[in-house]
Amino acid sequence: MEQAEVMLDLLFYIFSAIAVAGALGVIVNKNPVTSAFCLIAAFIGLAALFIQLDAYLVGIIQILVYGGAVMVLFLFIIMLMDMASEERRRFGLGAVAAGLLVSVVFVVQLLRVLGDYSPGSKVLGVLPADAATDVEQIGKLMFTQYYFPVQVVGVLLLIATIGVIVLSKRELK
Amino acid sequence: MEVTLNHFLFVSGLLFAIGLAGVLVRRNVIVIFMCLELMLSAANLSLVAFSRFNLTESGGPDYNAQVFLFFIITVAAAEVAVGLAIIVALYRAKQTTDVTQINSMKN
Amino acid sequence: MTLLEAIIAIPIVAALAIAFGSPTRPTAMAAAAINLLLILMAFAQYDLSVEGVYQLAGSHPIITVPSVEQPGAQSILLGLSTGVDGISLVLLLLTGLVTLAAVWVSPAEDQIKGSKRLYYLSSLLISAGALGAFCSTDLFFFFAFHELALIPTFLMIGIFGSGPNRVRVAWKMTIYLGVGSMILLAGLVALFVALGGQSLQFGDLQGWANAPAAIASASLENGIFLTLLIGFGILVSLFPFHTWAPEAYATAPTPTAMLHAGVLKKFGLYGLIRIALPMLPNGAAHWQTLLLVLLVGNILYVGYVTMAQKRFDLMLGNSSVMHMGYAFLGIASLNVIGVQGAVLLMFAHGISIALLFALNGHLRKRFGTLEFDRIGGGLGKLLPTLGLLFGFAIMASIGLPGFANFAAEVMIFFGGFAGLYSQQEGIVIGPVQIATMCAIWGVVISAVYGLRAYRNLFMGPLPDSSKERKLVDLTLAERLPLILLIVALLVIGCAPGLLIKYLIPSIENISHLAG
Amino acid sequence: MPAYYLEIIVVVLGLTVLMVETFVSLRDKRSLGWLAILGLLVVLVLNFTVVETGGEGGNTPFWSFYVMDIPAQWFKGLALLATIFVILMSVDFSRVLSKGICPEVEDDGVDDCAENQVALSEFFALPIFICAGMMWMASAHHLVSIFVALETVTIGFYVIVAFMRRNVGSLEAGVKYLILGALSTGFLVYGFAWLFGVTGEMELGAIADALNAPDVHRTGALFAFALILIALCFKIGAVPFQIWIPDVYQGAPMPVTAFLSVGSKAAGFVILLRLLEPFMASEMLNANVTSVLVIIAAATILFGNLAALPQTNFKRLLAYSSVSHAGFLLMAVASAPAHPGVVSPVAAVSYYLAAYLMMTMLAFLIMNLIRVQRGDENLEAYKGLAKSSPFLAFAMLVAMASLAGVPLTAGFVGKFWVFVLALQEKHYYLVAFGVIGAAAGFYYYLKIVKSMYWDSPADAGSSAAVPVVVAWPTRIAIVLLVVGVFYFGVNPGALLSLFL
Amino acid sequence: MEEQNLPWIILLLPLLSAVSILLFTRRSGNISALISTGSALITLLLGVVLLRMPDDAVVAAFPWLNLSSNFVVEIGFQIDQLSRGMMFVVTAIGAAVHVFSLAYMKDDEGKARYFAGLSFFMFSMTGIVFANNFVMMFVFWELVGFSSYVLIGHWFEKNSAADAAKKAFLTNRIGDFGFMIGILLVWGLTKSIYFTQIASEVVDEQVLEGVSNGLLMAMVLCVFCGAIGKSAQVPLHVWLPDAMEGPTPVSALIHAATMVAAGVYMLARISFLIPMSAGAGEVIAWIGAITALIAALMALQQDDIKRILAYSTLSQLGYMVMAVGIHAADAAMFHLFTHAFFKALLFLGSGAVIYACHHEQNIWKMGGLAKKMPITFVTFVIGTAALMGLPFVTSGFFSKEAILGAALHGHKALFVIAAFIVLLTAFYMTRLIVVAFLGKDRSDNAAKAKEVPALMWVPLVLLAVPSVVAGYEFFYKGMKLSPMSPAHEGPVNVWLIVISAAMLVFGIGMAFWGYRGESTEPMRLNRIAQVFAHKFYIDEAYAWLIKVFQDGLAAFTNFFDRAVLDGVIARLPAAGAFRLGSVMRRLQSGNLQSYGFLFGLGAVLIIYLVVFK
Repeated sequence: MEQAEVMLDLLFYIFSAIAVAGALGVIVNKNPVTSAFCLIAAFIGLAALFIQLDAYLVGIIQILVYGGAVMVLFLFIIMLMDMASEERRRFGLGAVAAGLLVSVVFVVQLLRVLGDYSPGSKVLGVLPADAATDVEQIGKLMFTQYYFPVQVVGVLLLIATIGVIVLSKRELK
Repeated sequence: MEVTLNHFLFVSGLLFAIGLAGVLVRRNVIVIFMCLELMLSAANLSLVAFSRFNLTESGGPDYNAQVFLFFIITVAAAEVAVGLAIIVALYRAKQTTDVTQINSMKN
Repeated sequence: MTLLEAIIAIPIVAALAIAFGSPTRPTAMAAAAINLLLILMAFAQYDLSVEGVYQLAGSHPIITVPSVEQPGAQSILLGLSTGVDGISLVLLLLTGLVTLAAVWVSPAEDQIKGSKRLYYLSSLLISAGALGAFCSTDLFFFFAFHELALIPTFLMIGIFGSGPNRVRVAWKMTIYLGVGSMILLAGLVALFVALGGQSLQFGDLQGWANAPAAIASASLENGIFLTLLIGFGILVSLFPFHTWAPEAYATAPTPTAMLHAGVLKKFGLYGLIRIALPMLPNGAAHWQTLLLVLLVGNILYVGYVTMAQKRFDLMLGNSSVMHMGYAFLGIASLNVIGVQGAVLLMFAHGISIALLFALNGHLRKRFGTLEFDRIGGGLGKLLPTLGLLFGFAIMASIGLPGFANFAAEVMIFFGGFAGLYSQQEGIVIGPVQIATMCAIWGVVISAVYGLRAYRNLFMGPLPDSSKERKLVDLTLAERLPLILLIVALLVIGCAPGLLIKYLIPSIENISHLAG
Repeated sequence: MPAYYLEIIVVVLGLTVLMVETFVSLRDKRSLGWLAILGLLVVLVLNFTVVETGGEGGNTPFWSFYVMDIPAQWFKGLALLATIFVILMSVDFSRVLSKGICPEVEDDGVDDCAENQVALSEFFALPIFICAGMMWMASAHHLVSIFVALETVTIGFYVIVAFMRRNVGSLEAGVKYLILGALSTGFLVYGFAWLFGVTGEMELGAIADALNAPDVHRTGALFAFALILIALCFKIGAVPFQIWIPDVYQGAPMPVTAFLSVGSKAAGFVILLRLLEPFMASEMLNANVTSVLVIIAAATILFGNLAALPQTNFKRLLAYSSVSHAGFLLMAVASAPAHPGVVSPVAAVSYYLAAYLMMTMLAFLIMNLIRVQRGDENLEAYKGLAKSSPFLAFAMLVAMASLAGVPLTAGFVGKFWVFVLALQEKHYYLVAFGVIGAAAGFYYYLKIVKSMYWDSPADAGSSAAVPVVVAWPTRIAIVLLVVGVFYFGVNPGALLSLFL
Repeated sequence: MEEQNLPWIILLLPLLSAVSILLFTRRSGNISALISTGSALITLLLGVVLLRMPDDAVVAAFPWLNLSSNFVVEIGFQIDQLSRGMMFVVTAIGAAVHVFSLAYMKDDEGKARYFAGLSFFMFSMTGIVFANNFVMMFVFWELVGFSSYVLIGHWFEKNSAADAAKKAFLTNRIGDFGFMIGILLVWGLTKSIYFTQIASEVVDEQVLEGVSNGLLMAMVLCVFCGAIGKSAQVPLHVWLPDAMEGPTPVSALIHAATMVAAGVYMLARISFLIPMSAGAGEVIAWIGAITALIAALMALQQDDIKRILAYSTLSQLGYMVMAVGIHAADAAMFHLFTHAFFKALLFLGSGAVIYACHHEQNIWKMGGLAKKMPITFVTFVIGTAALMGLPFVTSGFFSKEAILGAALHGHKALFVIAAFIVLLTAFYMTRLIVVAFLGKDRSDNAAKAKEVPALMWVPLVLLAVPSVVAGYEFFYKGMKLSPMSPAHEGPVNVWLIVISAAMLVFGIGMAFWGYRGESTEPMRLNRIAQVFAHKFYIDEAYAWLIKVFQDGLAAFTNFFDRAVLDGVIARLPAAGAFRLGSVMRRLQSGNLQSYGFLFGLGAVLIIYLVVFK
């Protein structure tokens, strides 16, 4: 095995670990701000995995939209609120047990599915060099094939805009 | 160990499960919301992994999935916006973000 | 619009008219009277020489599908089809008579507490439901029309019922019948599916059922029959699903009790005869013993329950349950004589129980109670006309010859013994014969409680409490509807052939029945 | 006229409502509602008249996302109708709505003053946009278009459920719906990812082919199906994902509840039908898929009907009722197509949903009036209604009878075909559950009838004895619905023949 | 008048009378009485004419009930010696009773009802007599029961009358229970219900060949059950004494002469069936004998004049049934024929006495009536003599000898019992005459008694004649009645006469010696006499049985129905559904966290079900 490939595999484990650790950090930290930062870490780990999967544009968008815009929004809202009381709050024992139970069972089920999923044993190969870049491909698809969903999403965003205005405008009268 | 599709799928599923656990465990509605976003992203990882491994005839990844992913991210962002607006409104009305405090309707 | 459609439509139109402000009692009376006339016209137009088809038929196709038998043509899957044979004609007559009497005995407007419009409208709708069910030759509408009566009955008992338990009783009856009709629906749909799922028309269904091995497996056929038996059984208060009936009838306002116990309840029996017997002959044979056990429960068990009643209305309710056992016996004997007897009994019992409930209403109006102990007896001297008519009614219900009930019971008993001796199998005293003997003992039981009731109400010395009451005997207007019913019972009792000549061809047409 | 014009017109209509409000000074903003209703009626007529159906349209990529077949046309019609009734209700509801957004609004009893009508135009516009989303859902035939359309609707509902942002109930409902809705979206996306992964396709036709191919991976496909099913069960409110329904229905503004229970459910079912079709068609997956659907259907029927029994809040009762109807609909869905009969599951579900729309809207229209004029959603408020407002009481009686499945109403026909389908597939136990559920239904639907007809108002002098005022458009709507319930109950062919 | 219509007229005229009274003259007792009596007299006339009707006369039948297209139950007529003779008895006694009633019921409030009832009874009884098939017989069987109910309960304000009416009807219903089963068995086995058809099939074609004896016996005995009820045989005899609560003319007509004899008539009609089963006749004979014996014993200690006669009737009916059982149906019919006259006479005589004594029925409060009511006394004595069977001068002698003779030929044990009953009969009738008619009056009512009006004593006299002569051959041959078959004619057995005469004398002597001059019952305190007086405590036993078994069963089923069955079938599922609903509702805790948990749980569950199951 070439060293580059070993390196790539190693990177997979590193980024996966970052993502998983970040995700765990989100749920174990009492402070929402810390949680938010952990989430950013998880998103960055995810973005790295995307890039490893040769989805450069997606990875970058992931960092920009999630790690950037969305998380800023979250932090902004957290800051708006008084989070002092959050610190004192304890986890409910039942809730923890319930969460553990459900997610462990889910992971076990997933493992069994994956164990059975033969196509999943494909090894991550190298893409042919002559393939067009993903930006070009995605852009082309988006605006030649997917123009209908794009327009629908436009309406969706319109709804969201109106909704946010209606819900948060201080004085409507 | 060589990295296979299943590796990515497992990480994706694990993140999804962690997100799910977070939704169930946490009481702060904002953190819950974060966990939901995490779940979405985790699902995205599966999508990208499948895209990368379901090679098209030309040998490249199936970019349809990546296009889909753009829509998912867009929708998720919109959802975050609306969701946070609702949470803020709730906070204004009830001065709390604890989901166990919002249970005026039951049975 | 065919004659039958008019018969169904008239009460509905009259009910609508009442809802929109037409004078209540005159409208209802007119509708009932016109309907009775139309039903008699239907008898006149019915051609006895034509066999094996529904007559006076009309059809409005609603869903048509490409025909299975004739490629290219369309056949009716679902349609508002009407038609009658002898069996339905007889039941139409029953409905017409009881409806007229029920509207007639309805109290004058000022005596109804609550909405008068609702009162008369409900009666008419119940009647329309029964008429529709008896005329329909489409499984869907056959079922649907019967259910039309559910809500009016619920409202009538709940609003106008008597007694402190009316709420509970109305609920119980409605839920019970709701369960029953849902089970029935499942059974009917299963039958429709099992017979190919291509048509809901009786004619087509029967045609397919007549084909050899029409239903894929015996267990399926048995299952469908059992479902239908339970479904119809609940509606007819087959033991052990009978506990809704006595209280409901005791509580219901008089016209509702008359229509429900007299007419609507017959729907279940009609359904068994019209659908279950001819279309599922093997299922019928398979469950014959079970049905016999249950109907003996109706006759003996409920008979003894009836005997223990201390209130006249409850006694009537129970007795009506008990007598259903005889109709079931006629059906369970699986031969032409028994089934004819069952239909005749449906007619006779319908009229006689309606008559008894009408009298029950008169007693309730005069005493406010129906407990034997509190009335105390001795009314014969004080209310001679009521006593006389009451005597007729009681005698009819305990099967005195001359009343239609007797003729019907005799037919049923003969049906039960028709299979006693055959050249092939020799002599068999089988379950049917044993059940028949139990049923004959039931005649004794019904005489016991019938005569006890008459004894406790009308005979013996007059207690002081009654002397103080200003009791008025029946007025002429009150008598007429009762006399109408009594005359019907007597005419059919003395000349049952008047109806049987319509029944015989139709019932002999049900293949698989022993001759 | 190509079908996609319909949605465009609807979106433009929504924008028009917003624009008019912004640029025209209105004395009474409720006239915007009439404008919206008028516009939607036009679209409704167009939908069933000039729009071309069935054609593939062309080879443009558009037609891989969008189909216009009979079910699509049908569900577009349902969406439009539901929206029309919802806006009609919103007009009546405007006063309560304004109080819910801005409690400081002067309660001078004047409804028709623009100053007192807070955010009313948005409350008209959002359902119109959501309606467009539902119409897209009806036509969606591609994972992406399904997802986008579905989320358009879902996000729209997040907003309008929480619309009364000063009303705790509305907000609470909004949060619950948001969290659980987002959770289900997560499962949906995850499921779509797997479906794409297993089949390599995103267009439903291609997916069907892929699933039918011998080399499809069974476990993977089933896993994808399970994840998608979880999300869709949430949308339609099937057990065990019905949990949000009672709370959200109770908290949401009345017209929104109606919209949720009719529109959202119908849209959920159309997606469910579309996504199920490839799985059901695959012989390898069929058995598993069917068996789980049967279990879900049985549980849903049982839960919906039994949990409704002790309920005294009418709105909440209708929520449980909505769960139970989802169960009956699932009965039909679970009965695809091993033994094709005359009526297909799609036809049965379509008919059922149309009937459900009529009867539920009827109930909500009346409930809305009572809520606005008597301020009460409990059964108490209905006591003696038959005396004070016999017309409304009768209409409610019809609605309840139809919901309960009393024959000669549209609701019965729906149940009838559902039973036919289930028995065709020999789902005998499921039918048994259906029987139990339907019988229990008699109790709680008639409970309302009992309140209206048997009981007298708790205190005679109170508002309960005053007749409820019914504006003429609402009155017309009620009359039309009552007639419709009966007409389609007696003549089901009028609707069903579209599918035959 | 067409001869073929004659039976129809005899049948329908009384019905017409009853219906017209019901419909039109209900309020006028006198007109009703006249209508009814008129119809009775006309039917008597027609009944006599009928005696001339040939056996093969064809009378149009009315198809009453078409059981199927080839099986019709007719209202048809079987005109033969048996029915003609019976018809004569019925119409003759009916006419006498009608006339007697005109006086007896003169001032009764319910006179119209009474006469309607009488007419209806005449109609029903005629139906039984003419019946040519089992079902028709059953129809009229029930109708006589109904008219009996109406007439026993004529004074329904009296609790005792009301109860007696009910008891009579119900006891008969129990008998009819068996009768109906019997009819069904006959029909099931022979596929016919017509007497002549069955007779020919049974005898000529032997359709019952191969049918097990048990079944045949069941068939015969079930039919016999009808007779047990109607003819008040043990164990269903209890209603007849109580039926004396009815007006006395009714007792004479229905409960002495005609209706109660219908059982015997029916047995005679179907007597061809009895030999079909070995042992059935034996059972019938023994039941008859036991009835005759215990009824005679009970009669010994009764104080009510009508009850003594009632038990006497029971006893005589037992005689007749016994005769049928030993295959001497013609002897039974002969006795029925003679008994009808003298028992009607006795009852009407007792009616006259009761009328004269202002409705006093206790013989110990009478006494000395012989002088005050000579006509009544003489006719009563004639009746008594006939009942005892005074040799050679009374009709009862001949018929009783016929039965005794048959018993002597057939069954010695039965003969002993029958002979003993002669003694008992002589004893209790002598006791009656001695106490009621001789000696001194023992009450005011008796003291004020005087002879009854002519309307009452004329029927007595008229009945006294056949009581004497009906046994003579010239009479019944002349009337074309001829109940005796040649087999039993011929020389009279001397020993028979000696034994029965000895018994007779012994009985009369003992009673005369024991009761002459007594003013109270001398054996009142005797244990055995107590048992007789209390009718062997059978009524008490029945009352206990009914209370424990019937009413107890009823109460139990009622309780079970409400508490258990309703609970299991209705209340429990309803409560269960409600409870389950409440439990399910509790899942809706309102807590988002638990909702999330349920969602997750549901998700893994669905995944499990879809993927792993």
